[in-house]
Amino acid sequence: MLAKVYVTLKPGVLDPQGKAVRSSLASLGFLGVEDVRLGKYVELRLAETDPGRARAEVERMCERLLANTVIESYRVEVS
Amino acid sequence: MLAKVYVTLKPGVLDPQGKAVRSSLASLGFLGVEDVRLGKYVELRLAETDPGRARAEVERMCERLLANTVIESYRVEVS
Amino acid sequence: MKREQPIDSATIARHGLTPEEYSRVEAALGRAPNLLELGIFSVMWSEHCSYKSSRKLLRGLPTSGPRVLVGPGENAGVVEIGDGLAVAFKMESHNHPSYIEPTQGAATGVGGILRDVFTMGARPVASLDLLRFGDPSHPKTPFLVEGVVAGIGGYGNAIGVPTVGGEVAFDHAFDGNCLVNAFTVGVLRKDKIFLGRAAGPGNPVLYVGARTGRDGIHGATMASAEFDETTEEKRPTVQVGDPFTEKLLLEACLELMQSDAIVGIQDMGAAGLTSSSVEMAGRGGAGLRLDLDRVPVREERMTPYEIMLSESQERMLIVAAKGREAEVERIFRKWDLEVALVGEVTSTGKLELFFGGERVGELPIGPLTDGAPLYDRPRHAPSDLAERQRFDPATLPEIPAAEALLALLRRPTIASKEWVYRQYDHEVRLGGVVRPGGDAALVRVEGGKVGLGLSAGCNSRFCELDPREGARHAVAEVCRNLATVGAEPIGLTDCLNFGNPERPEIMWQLEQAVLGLGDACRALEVPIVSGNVSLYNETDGRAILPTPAVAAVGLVSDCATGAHSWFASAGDVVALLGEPWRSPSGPPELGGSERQAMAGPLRGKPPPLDLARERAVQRACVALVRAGLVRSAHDCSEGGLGVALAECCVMGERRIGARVALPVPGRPDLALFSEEPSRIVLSFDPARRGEVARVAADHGAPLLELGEVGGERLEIAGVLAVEISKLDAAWRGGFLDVVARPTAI
Amino acid sequence: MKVGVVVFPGSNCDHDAAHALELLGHEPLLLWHKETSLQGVERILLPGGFSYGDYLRAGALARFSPIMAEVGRFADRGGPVLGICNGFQILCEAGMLPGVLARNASLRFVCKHVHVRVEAGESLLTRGLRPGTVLRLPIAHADGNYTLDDAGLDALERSGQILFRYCDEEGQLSAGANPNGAMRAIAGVRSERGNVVGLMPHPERACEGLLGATDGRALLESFLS
Ligand SMILES: Nc1ncnc2c1ncn2[C@@H]1O[C@H](COP(=O)(O)OP(=O)(O)O)[C@@H](O)[C@H]1O
Ligand SMILES: [Mg+2]
Repeated sequence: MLAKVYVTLKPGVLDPQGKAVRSSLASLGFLGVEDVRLGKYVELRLAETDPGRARAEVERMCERLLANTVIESYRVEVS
Repeated sequence: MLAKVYVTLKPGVLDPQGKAVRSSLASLGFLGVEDVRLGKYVELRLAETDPGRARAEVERMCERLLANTVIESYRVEVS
Repeated sequence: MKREQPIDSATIARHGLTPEEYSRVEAALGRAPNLLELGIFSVMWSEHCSYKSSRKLLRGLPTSGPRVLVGPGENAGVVEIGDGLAVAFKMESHNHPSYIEPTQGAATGVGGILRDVFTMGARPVASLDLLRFGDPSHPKTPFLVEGVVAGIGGYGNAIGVPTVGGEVAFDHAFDGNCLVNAFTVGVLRKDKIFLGRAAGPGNPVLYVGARTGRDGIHGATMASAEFDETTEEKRPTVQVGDPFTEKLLLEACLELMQSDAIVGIQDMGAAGLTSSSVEMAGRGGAGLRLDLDRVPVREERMTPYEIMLSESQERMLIVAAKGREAEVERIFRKWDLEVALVGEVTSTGKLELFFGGERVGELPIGPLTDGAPLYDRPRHAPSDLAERQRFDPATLPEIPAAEALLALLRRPTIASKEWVYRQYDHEVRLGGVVRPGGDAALVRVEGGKVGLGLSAGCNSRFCELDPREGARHAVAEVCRNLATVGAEPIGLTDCLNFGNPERPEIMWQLEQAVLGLGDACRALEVPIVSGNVSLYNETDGRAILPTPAVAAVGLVSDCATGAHSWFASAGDVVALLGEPWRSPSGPPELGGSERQAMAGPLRGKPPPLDLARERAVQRACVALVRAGLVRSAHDCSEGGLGVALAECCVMGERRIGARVALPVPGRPDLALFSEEPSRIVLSFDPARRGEVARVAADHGAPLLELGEVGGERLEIAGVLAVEISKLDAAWRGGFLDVVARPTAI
Repeated sequence: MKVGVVVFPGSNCDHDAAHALELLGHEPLLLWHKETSLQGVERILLPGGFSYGDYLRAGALARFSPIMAEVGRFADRGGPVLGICNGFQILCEAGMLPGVLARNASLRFVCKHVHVRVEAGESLLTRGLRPGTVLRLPIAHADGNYTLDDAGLDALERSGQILFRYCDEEGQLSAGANPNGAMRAIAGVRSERGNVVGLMPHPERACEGLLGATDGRALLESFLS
């Protein structure tokens, strides 16, 4: 199975990268960008074939390693 | 509108971070992970309200800045 | 005044104020506070800002001297180094945030100490980091080590201030509470020192730097509260550091400081806008009026409470001279930073806060600062101390000396810290004359020959067994480290890391440690010019080992004469400055040593420190190094003489062996590893023998020839002979044992 | 000679580069990134550091600084441009040099002295140095892993655009001597025309005996001759 994980900063947590990217985009003439948030995107190829079990497993990976749950939240998709 | 951009390494480009994550996962006991690829996930809030124009605009941003097309490819979703 | 619902006792407790303290708040105001005012009192009266448990004790420290320009009380201490120049330095803790989120916690710790230094008008030139982690085998330890080091490097490297040294030690007492103490030193002109003072009614108050978000609200009270299972809930209080913005802030501040537009300036550290405004007003004997609507914010609908208590990073508060606002604005705009006129200095002696056209808070400055509670907390020695101080080294199981040596070299506290300092840019700014790896760093001051010796340390185990003696050792060791690069100590900063001061045993430790710092500083004639106190370092009622960390700054008039720590040349004489063992016949001291920790629980007493002897050894070493008479100098600390000799063989880029003979008293597997102070291993050209002996004698320091550099082994006659490749493998591998585990992304 | 040292927000080796240039008897001129005039400089140096915090990708945001358009035109006219560390990353991001500097294979920042072998003599940076010469230079970076596709790498080899490779003290290539995983151990390259050069090591940190390394002088002297 393929699992996709999206890791984003929790709302309210400062995103220095997003801020810098936004102002660079503005100076490139992309003026209509109101906000930019940068996160991580992780693709995992799993041996597991059951979607339910795969999701549960990936969620455990997120808690333990893939996301820093102090400041980040995550979302998992399996297919 | 909200645009989501997924930036990933092109196939064939080495991904040391993905490799490291995989081996960390393995040593945490997640043995069924066959491959891990790490990418970036960017969320942009746009003033633009037309999906077509928004997508075109974000694609230009990707070409110019958000991805380094020598080694990365990108995918855009607007909603 | 804006009123809200009355404050209940749960709210008071949540703000960390006792009922008595709350009555004092009411008395100070002459009425009940509103929530905003309560929040302000709560952070200003927190242990972190008010030093309420430690202030009385700290008064006993020696803080003055002929070179001291600014002592404790300002953002950093300032000491003169000649040629119209001075150095500003300080050390600060970021223990609690680092335990919760190691990377960001450590990063913002570095960011904070950098601001403390450049707010004085100094350009930061070097940083040190002193770290304590739990047992290497504790599941959380590798995660914390990895994160903290990444955080310190990530911030320091990006901003371009070299991290040139530090200390890392491990002990299970830190399992639930690591220590991250960051030190920075900067260089400034002695006639261009900026202070955190608000003065001159009518002068404008400007906010500069990053926007204010909701991060870290109540971080200052968190730093003063013990950890327990509810710690998880406090997590959103972690702040994210932005070294890029701080770099801009640094350059903008230094650019503005070229002019005389600034009356006072202070960084917004713990307790953010509250502590910076209140402290500046307090020092200047003034009042302040702030319009909180004008504060640049990052989030929508932020309340005055949130704005005043936010601990967003990379922000400063400036009191400018009236009419100079435009200049300030121009410079900060140039650097793409926020700048906003947020208020003015008044003569009311009050902090007056306005929001949405309403007066939302009004507090007298005096009670917030000088009038903060001061406690003379009860203290007494732990009842089992005498019992724990009893220890007979002979009870340690005997093992072959070579085996003990290899095992000790591999212990993470002793092993090479290369894994750590390779991740720090220690060369940027072209100052690195003696780089990490030896006892002290030596950093050239731009534009001349003058160099700064830098070292930080503390033996926490010694302090647990006898806090007064332990603190004396800490001062002696950092100054001894400076001596090995020829630097004479000119000033010290401390960071007092202890448990809950409401427990009499902890309060006693704190008192004893402060006394010890004072003893040693007086004897070695070095003032303490700045410092920081971090209390409540405990988890579930278990305190850390008391750790009065110190960092020393030393001066070298010509840094071309610095020595390295390691043996370099076959045929050189190996000698010991100081006495190999205090008592040549009796049992060696092993209390608090790594040798003891390797075999069993912490017991006994730290080895006694004779400060007169210490001083003689240090002065002799400084003279030898400065005269270029010695090729290497390495002090004996953790692991004692045995480990020091082995390190001399393997620390350099080219390993080299040595053959020595020692008058070992009793069991070599003990004596070789006793951690007695006042000893420095030297190597020098045999042609210099006479001169070296004369300099040592002139300073009243014992000197004993031990043998000769050369060969592929370390041989201690009749005791051990080990291949240097084996020593090297153990010493270089020890730290990797800790960190070779899963890494978070 | 008047040498422009570009100061991006977040540059932190600008000052060190200027110091080294002065030491070698030249006249550094700090050029603020928002400027659009090169003020008549004869050489341009993009220094190391963390321009724009290295956010998104190292060098990615700096390449859009106003001054970079001028730097591009200067290079098009054949003007000599040197990028050191972050400067190298910026030149690659800007497409003025081939390749990408990806995250170190160790995933960690690394600061140490390494050895590099001169691959091509007579370049802007290696005049007077014979191929095979081994130099000892400091590195300090998190993103120095030179990456390019095989065809691109082969082309670089053929046209002699590879200036330096990481090696051991004897000049031998090995995995252990490659500090960041760079493909084919590449530490520095030049543009096709040869007037734009970039390298990860810091020659400006290796110009004084007191600081423990002097091999950087030859490179800077070559660039300035
Ligand atoms: N946290 C750290 N950061 C940077 N350098 C460190 C750190 N810890 C140790 N070092 C460096 O490693 C070397 C050895 O440290 P240590 O074993 O504590 O020295 P000593 O035995 O003199 O106390 C020193 O150069 C020191 O500065
Ligand atoms: Mg030492």
